[in-house]
Amino acid sequence: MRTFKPFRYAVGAALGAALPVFIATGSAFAEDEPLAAETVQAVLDNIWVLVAGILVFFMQAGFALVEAGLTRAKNVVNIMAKNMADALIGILCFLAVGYAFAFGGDGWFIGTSKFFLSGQAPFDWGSSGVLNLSTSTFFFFQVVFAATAVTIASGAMAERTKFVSYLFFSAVMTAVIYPVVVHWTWGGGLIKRINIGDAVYSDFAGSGVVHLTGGVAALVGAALLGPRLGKYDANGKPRAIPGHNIPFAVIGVFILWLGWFGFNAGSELAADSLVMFVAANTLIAGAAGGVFATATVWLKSGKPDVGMAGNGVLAGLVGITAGCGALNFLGAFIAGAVAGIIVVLAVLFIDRRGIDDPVGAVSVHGVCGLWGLLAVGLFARYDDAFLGREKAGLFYGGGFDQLAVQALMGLIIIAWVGIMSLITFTIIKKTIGLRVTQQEEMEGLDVHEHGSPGYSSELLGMS
Amino acid sequence: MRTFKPFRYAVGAALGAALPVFIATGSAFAEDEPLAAETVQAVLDNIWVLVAGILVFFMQAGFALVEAGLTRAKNVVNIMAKNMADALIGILCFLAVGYAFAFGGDGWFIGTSKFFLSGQAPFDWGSSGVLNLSTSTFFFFQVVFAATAVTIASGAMAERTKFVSYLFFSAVMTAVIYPVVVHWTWGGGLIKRINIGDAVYSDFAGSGVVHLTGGVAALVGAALLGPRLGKYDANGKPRAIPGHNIPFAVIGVFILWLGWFGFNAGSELAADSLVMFVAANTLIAGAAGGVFATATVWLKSGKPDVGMAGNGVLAGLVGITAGCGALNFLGAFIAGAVAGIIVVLAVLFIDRRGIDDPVGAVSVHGVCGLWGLLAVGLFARYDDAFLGREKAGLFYGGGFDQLAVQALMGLIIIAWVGIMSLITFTIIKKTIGLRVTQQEEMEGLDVHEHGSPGYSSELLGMS
Amino acid sequence: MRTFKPFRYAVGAALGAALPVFIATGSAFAEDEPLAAETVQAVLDNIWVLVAGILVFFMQAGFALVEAGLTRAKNVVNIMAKNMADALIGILCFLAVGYAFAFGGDGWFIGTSKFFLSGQAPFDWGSSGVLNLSTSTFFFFQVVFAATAVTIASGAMAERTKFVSYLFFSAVMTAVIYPVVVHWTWGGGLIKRINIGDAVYSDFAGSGVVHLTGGVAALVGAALLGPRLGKYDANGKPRAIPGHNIPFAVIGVFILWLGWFGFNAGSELAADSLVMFVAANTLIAGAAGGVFATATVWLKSGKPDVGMAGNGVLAGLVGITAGCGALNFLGAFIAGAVAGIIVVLAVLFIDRRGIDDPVGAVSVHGVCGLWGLLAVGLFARYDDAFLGREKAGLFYGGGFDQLAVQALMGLIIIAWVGIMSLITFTIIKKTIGLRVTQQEEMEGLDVHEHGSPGYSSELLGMS
Amino acid sequence: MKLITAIIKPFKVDDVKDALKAIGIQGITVGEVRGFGRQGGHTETYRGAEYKIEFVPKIQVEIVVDDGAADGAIEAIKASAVTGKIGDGKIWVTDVERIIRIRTGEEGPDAI
Amino acid sequence: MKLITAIIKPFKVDDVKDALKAIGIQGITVGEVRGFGRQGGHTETYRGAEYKIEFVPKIQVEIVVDDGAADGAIEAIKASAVTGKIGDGKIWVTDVERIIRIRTGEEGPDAI
Amino acid sequence: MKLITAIIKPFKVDDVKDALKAIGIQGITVGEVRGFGRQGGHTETYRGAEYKIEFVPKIQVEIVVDDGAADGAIEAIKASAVTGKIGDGKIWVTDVERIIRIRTGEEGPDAI
Ligand SMILES: Nc1ncnc2c1ncn2[C@@H]1O[C@H](COP(=O)(O)OP(=O)(O)O)[C@@H](O)[C@H]1O
Ligand SMILES: Nc1ncnc2c1ncn2[C@@H]1O[C@H](COP(=O)(O)OP(=O)(O)O)[C@@H](O)[C@H]1O
Ligand SMILES: Nc1ncnc2c1ncn2[C@@H]1O[C@H](COP(=O)(O)OP(=O)(O)O)[C@@H](O)[C@H]1O
Repeated sequence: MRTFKPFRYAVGAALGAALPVFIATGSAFAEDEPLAAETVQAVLDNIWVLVAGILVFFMQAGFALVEAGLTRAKNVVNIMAKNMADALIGILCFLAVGYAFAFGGDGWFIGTSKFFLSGQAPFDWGSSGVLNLSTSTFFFFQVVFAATAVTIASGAMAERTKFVSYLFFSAVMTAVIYPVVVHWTWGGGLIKRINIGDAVYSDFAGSGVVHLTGGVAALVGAALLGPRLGKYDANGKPRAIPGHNIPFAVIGVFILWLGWFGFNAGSELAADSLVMFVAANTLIAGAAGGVFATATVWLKSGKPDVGMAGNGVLAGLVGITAGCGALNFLGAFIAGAVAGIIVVLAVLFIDRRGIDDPVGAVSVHGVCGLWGLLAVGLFARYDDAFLGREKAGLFYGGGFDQLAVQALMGLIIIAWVGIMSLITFTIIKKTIGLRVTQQEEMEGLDVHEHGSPGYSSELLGMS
Repeated sequence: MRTFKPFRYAVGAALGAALPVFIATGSAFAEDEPLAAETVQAVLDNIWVLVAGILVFFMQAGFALVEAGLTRAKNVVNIMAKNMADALIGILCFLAVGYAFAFGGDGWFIGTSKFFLSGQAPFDWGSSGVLNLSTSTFFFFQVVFAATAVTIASGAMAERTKFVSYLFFSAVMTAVIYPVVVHWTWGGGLIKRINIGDAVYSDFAGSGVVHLTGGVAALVGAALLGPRLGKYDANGKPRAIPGHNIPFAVIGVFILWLGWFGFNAGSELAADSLVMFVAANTLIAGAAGGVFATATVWLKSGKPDVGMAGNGVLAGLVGITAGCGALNFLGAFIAGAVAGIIVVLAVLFIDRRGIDDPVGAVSVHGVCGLWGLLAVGLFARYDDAFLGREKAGLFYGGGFDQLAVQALMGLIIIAWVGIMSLITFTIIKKTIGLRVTQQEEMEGLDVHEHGSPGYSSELLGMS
Repeated sequence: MRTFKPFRYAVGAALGAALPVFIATGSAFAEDEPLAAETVQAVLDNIWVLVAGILVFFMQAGFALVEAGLTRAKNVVNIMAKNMADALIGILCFLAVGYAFAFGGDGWFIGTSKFFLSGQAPFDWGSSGVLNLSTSTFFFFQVVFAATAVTIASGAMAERTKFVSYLFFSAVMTAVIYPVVVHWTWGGGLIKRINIGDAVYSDFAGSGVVHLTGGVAALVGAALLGPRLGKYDANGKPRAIPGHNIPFAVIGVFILWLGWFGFNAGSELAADSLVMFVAANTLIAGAAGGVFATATVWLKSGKPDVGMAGNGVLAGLVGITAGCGALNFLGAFIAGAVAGIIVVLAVLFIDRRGIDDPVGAVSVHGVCGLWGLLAVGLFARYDDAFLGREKAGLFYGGGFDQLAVQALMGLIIIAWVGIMSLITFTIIKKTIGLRVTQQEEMEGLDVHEHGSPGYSSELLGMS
Repeated sequence: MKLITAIIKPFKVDDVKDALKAIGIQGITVGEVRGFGRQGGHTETYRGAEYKIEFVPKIQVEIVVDDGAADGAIEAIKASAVTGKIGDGKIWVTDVERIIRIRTGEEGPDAI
Repeated sequence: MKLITAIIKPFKVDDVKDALKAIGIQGITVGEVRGFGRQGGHTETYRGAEYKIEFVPKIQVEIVVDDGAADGAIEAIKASAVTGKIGDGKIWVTDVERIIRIRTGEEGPDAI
Repeated sequence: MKLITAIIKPFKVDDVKDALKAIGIQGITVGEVRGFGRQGGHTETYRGAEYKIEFVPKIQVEIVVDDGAADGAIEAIKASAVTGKIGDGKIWVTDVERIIRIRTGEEGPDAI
């Protein structure tokens, strides 16, 4: 339906002619023709996916707050700058080539058309080739996902990575590494060639595509960087480096949860009855993750650490992301609860292994991302995640096929992202360098990399 | 409408067969059949209520920020932990039994079926039994309301309550106390048996159900706990204990206001023309509350306290919550303005009576919740709040009936919640104890209850 | 579609009669009549614009955070109070008279009816006279725009303006100055009388109406106030006064960007295929603005200042606001990129000229607002912004007409807002005074104007 | 004249101030410090890991008094700052050669 | 050598630093403190209730100088920190027995 | 007894504490200060404009020790706080006439 702003009528009159409407949209219809319900449904599909995409976009603020809260004050500008910059770069890189690599055709490995969205009608319903979504809608939704995937690594690499090096990595991640994984799953690549028995790989909203991908890159980055100064004592025992602003971290978790409703429920890519079900699953799994992580850390350390509770919520959300359409409420609860337990153990394990991940990104996104994939194989009940059959999960009598294909694809993602990240970070390390100097790290990245501190006190700050 | 992800087509082809679509949804239709506009409307109803529910969910962050901002730095982790934990627990308890108690049948007192949502088709439009809403949609919307109701008390009980005791209370609140009140009003319980003349009790979005309920529990909790150390001097004169982060409090108010649009306008439980009207009323009443609270505190103390202005906004919002569909713009303005004045007086009054409510929760939610119920009796103009007649308000010639039934139900809620909270808190007090030790309170709950402070300074924090 | 809450049925039964539904809405239909797809579309139009308006509302929190972050801790309560108060006042003033001046008829200068929304059916679809929007919907969307326009000035005038004087200005701005500009463009006033050749002035979402207007008022205010104490040294060289909380500023930028999707895409005032295109353009332009501003400040000062990067994002968003429907993706990229460069140069230029604008509001909203208007003249490709023709932009062969009419209207807005602001601020200055005393400014506005500091440390704060 | 420096527990600062005011002391300067001593620190946990805090928050109180007033001031601080629990802190006294009131330029006891 | 301690108004810190630099002082240590004195505190309001702030923010300046330089330094501080309004603060002087530069181990006047 | 005051680089505080503990010092008070000295400040940029920070963060360490323990303490601080780079800081010593433990009222060396 073409719409006019109020003055439009008047302008038409003033110019003495009804101005023709030039733009042709999929839903355009002549005034006399009755509007088809299908058209309204198409509008609604696109509106919903847009709103969901807007929620996903807002996750950037959530990541920034969680990462800032769990790190030190002297690096808060750097964390903020990285979270903003990777979104900016991610948007532009994905627009330029990432979208094309992901959705430009159905070769098994990589897409090869639609660079810069060229030749894509931006308005028409269905012009993206995906259901009723217009190119604009689908691009919007996909690009905010890309921005999410890249930002995961920033937390694990916090407080010691050179800013410019991180920018370079962000570009590679959103231009190549991530889009290829997308292509394999949602772009119709690898997924079509890999099936075990009846079982087709299923990752509804991206436990694997987004979170495992982000988590593996985070792991490689953190490992190559080495731990922050002072993180391990002389005997290699990890020491706590408390975050400087816990309220930031908790508000960040709430914002991420908010965004996750868009992330998961929007991934239906249409407005239908699965959307609300997915949202309810997302709510339940997040709550279960939080409760079980709190209980786990409470039992292990005697205190209900709220940062860990927040990690638990995020773990639960990551754990349900693949199966948010396939698992029933009970399955969502279990997937979330298990993720909540796993994440605490993983954080403590990784810490002890000499990998310094200040915010637990590897555990939350990497470990629980993999868990999310497997959870589909275990608990898949419905066929809302494009599984091809009901009750595909092991516990619903579906046998091991689904579990196996989930694990297989998980391994492939780990291999691809691991190798590509390793190459990227190694090139960076050999050329511009990956890590700031010892002095910069001790005095804080904010002043050295960005010019001034995040918290200026007027009193003695100026001259 | 069933939808497919892009690769789906390919998968179907790869597997050599169009995969059947297993899930039956209320809106499912064969491809050849034309789509009915009624179906699209059902989708739209559910999408809107979901979006509204997502906004309500986000109110958790708002509560956390308001409460954190108006209390001291040494307890900020505890406030955050309570706000997160009560949401987590609330979601699970409401899922398990709360929803059943609220909506499981229409006995006058309590629902008795639908525990764990068992036997409820999650997808189909209208499967919740409420208009077009699917079980998933309606559950989502109701459970985020429950999380809101429970979180109100945490502010009034801030800075001195044992964490584990608060968790216990949260569970009882969301499992029993709150669901019963819901059942009486929105679940079709008591409300059907209580009418005065023509007048049926009306609480569109929950001035009574949510806010009065939360406020009464907050009052009982704060009274049983006693004031914070140092809150009253030797002569019992209240002393100010300034909040540690006013920007947090103000941003929290904005987030709550944002969520309130979902809270009130989503309570229509459908997408129709009342929704926007309710949103406009919500905007107007909040603004009026803020302006009149600012003016009141300015006149009384000589300074425009911004925390109180924020309380005023919230008071205005609480004040319009019951009548957001029944009052016209003028009524909304008056309801909000009066709430803004009331809240300031109530805060000062309660403070002087020896009840220590650090954030004004009792005044905002309890006192103005009751006012919101009465405002319907005074100013109801439209029959959008299921009143059964237009112009039911006293000032529109509707006589005293509506006012009386509103007051009656308000008193019943106060009695129920008051008694139940008293029992719950007393049991807690006699068993695990309600309050932290004096040393813990002085040194801060963060370190003692949660292990570490909310704001760590690197310099001298580690060893 | 009239909807009932669950108990409603029961109530009806209890009272022994189906209660008649009193309210007549545009979409009301008898139960037997089939629902028209046009009606559902109307509901959808209104729901979308409401959701967009809710997002715009949330920009208040974004402005508050950006402004608080870039100023000093001693004035943080004041900044918060101004951001809250101008919204409160703006809502009420626009309700009372602003809406009427903007949309009450089509005289060339100012509207003259609809004061207090009197006589406007609040519910019916299309009752606002604008497409399918009900009065409630359209009012909601317009009033949150007004609140945005007024809040722009608070940043430029930060840290030295008397609170009561700012309130007075806010009232004049939302009651008169801004509504007149709206009337000229979206209200069908001046715009109908001004056209150059075929070219009709186009400002889709308000680069001119909102941002240029806010920016010019900000400039006049900042100039009349004079710089903050200590901003310039004895030789008139500007000195840096670092903001006290950079994370606040960055989160504020993310919130503003979030809101901007509502701001721009909601300005279609309908749910159609342009909406998603506009959102995609908004995303691209913001990203381009951020990247190019970062690069510019990096080149000029050697450091990637994150506050400036944030300004760049906002500049990009302002730059695409007028042309978000008319420019294609490439155009959006260019408009944003150029705005990102402009804003850095403008901030440095204005700083050197003795105008003290602590947050860069004049540069972001004023300078880039004008750029946004001109960008339409240069790059207009589509006729989605009610241009009356495709390819109106200079670079698409449209000649200079469009550019000229854009510039002309920009100048008119500058003149009107400049003169009106000058008059308003001068009256304030001569009567109640515009600026706080030197002591108040040095010790902070928080304690002096609002009673207590924004950040209280318990230790030595109380007695 | 003497400079009396006291390290006390933070929540005692009001009591000490009141006690000093009560005996006629008209000027006090306080600052936030952290102390390490017999009291030892305490263990905190963060994300499930323990760590030790050795420096605990204290308040440093400084007053310059006339020689004759020193003993009274010390007694007042002792009496008001004591809890009897480890970590109550120290008072130490150093000699002050000159003291000047900036506002007036007055020197010596008059400047206190 | 002498340790000169000055309690000054916060916004005077740059002036004092410049004045000390001007007379050749090469090292200054400053800290944030709060003071109670003749200036009294002020009343604040929070949520409509009044409360009294008795400790006002001050800056403590510490410089160690050679005996001969003490008077000049005191004069410089006095001149640059004065506003003539109550609360300008104090300067007090104590004797320093040793001073060492950590970097080099130098002692005495050379270490200043 | 002596009061030893040291101005050190912030990241050296743990080393100094450990060194002092190692030689049997049982009480330390530390505070955050800012220092101006030979080290000079540094230039920061904000929104594209440069500005100079002249005061750099330092930690002030104060310990009261028995006369005989002073030299050892000074040596310990010197050894643990030195980096050899400009800005390592100073140590100065003043005489303490009395010291009292608030908890017990003990005076003199016993109170340390
Ligand atoms: N020798 C000392 N020099 C400087 N400060 C000290 C010294 N001993 C103790 N303090 C300060 O006094 C505080 C209390 O001392 P502590 O030994 O813990 O308890 P107590 O004084 O009750 O024996 C310490 O935290 C420290 O700040
Ligand atoms: N006897 C004192 N001992 C320590 N500090 C003092 C003393 N008297 C004043 N001060 C400090 O000096 C500051 C200014 O003193 P005050 O009496 O208010 O003003 P003035 O110095 O102008 O008479 C106080 O806030 C306090 O920090
Ligand atoms: N004369 C002094 N009086 C007080 N503090 C001083 C003095 N000289 C230096 N300081 C403190 O010592 C710190 C280091 O001194 P600086 O001259 O920069 O280096 P170094 O001690 O290596 O020569 C300074 O930042 C300051 O805090």
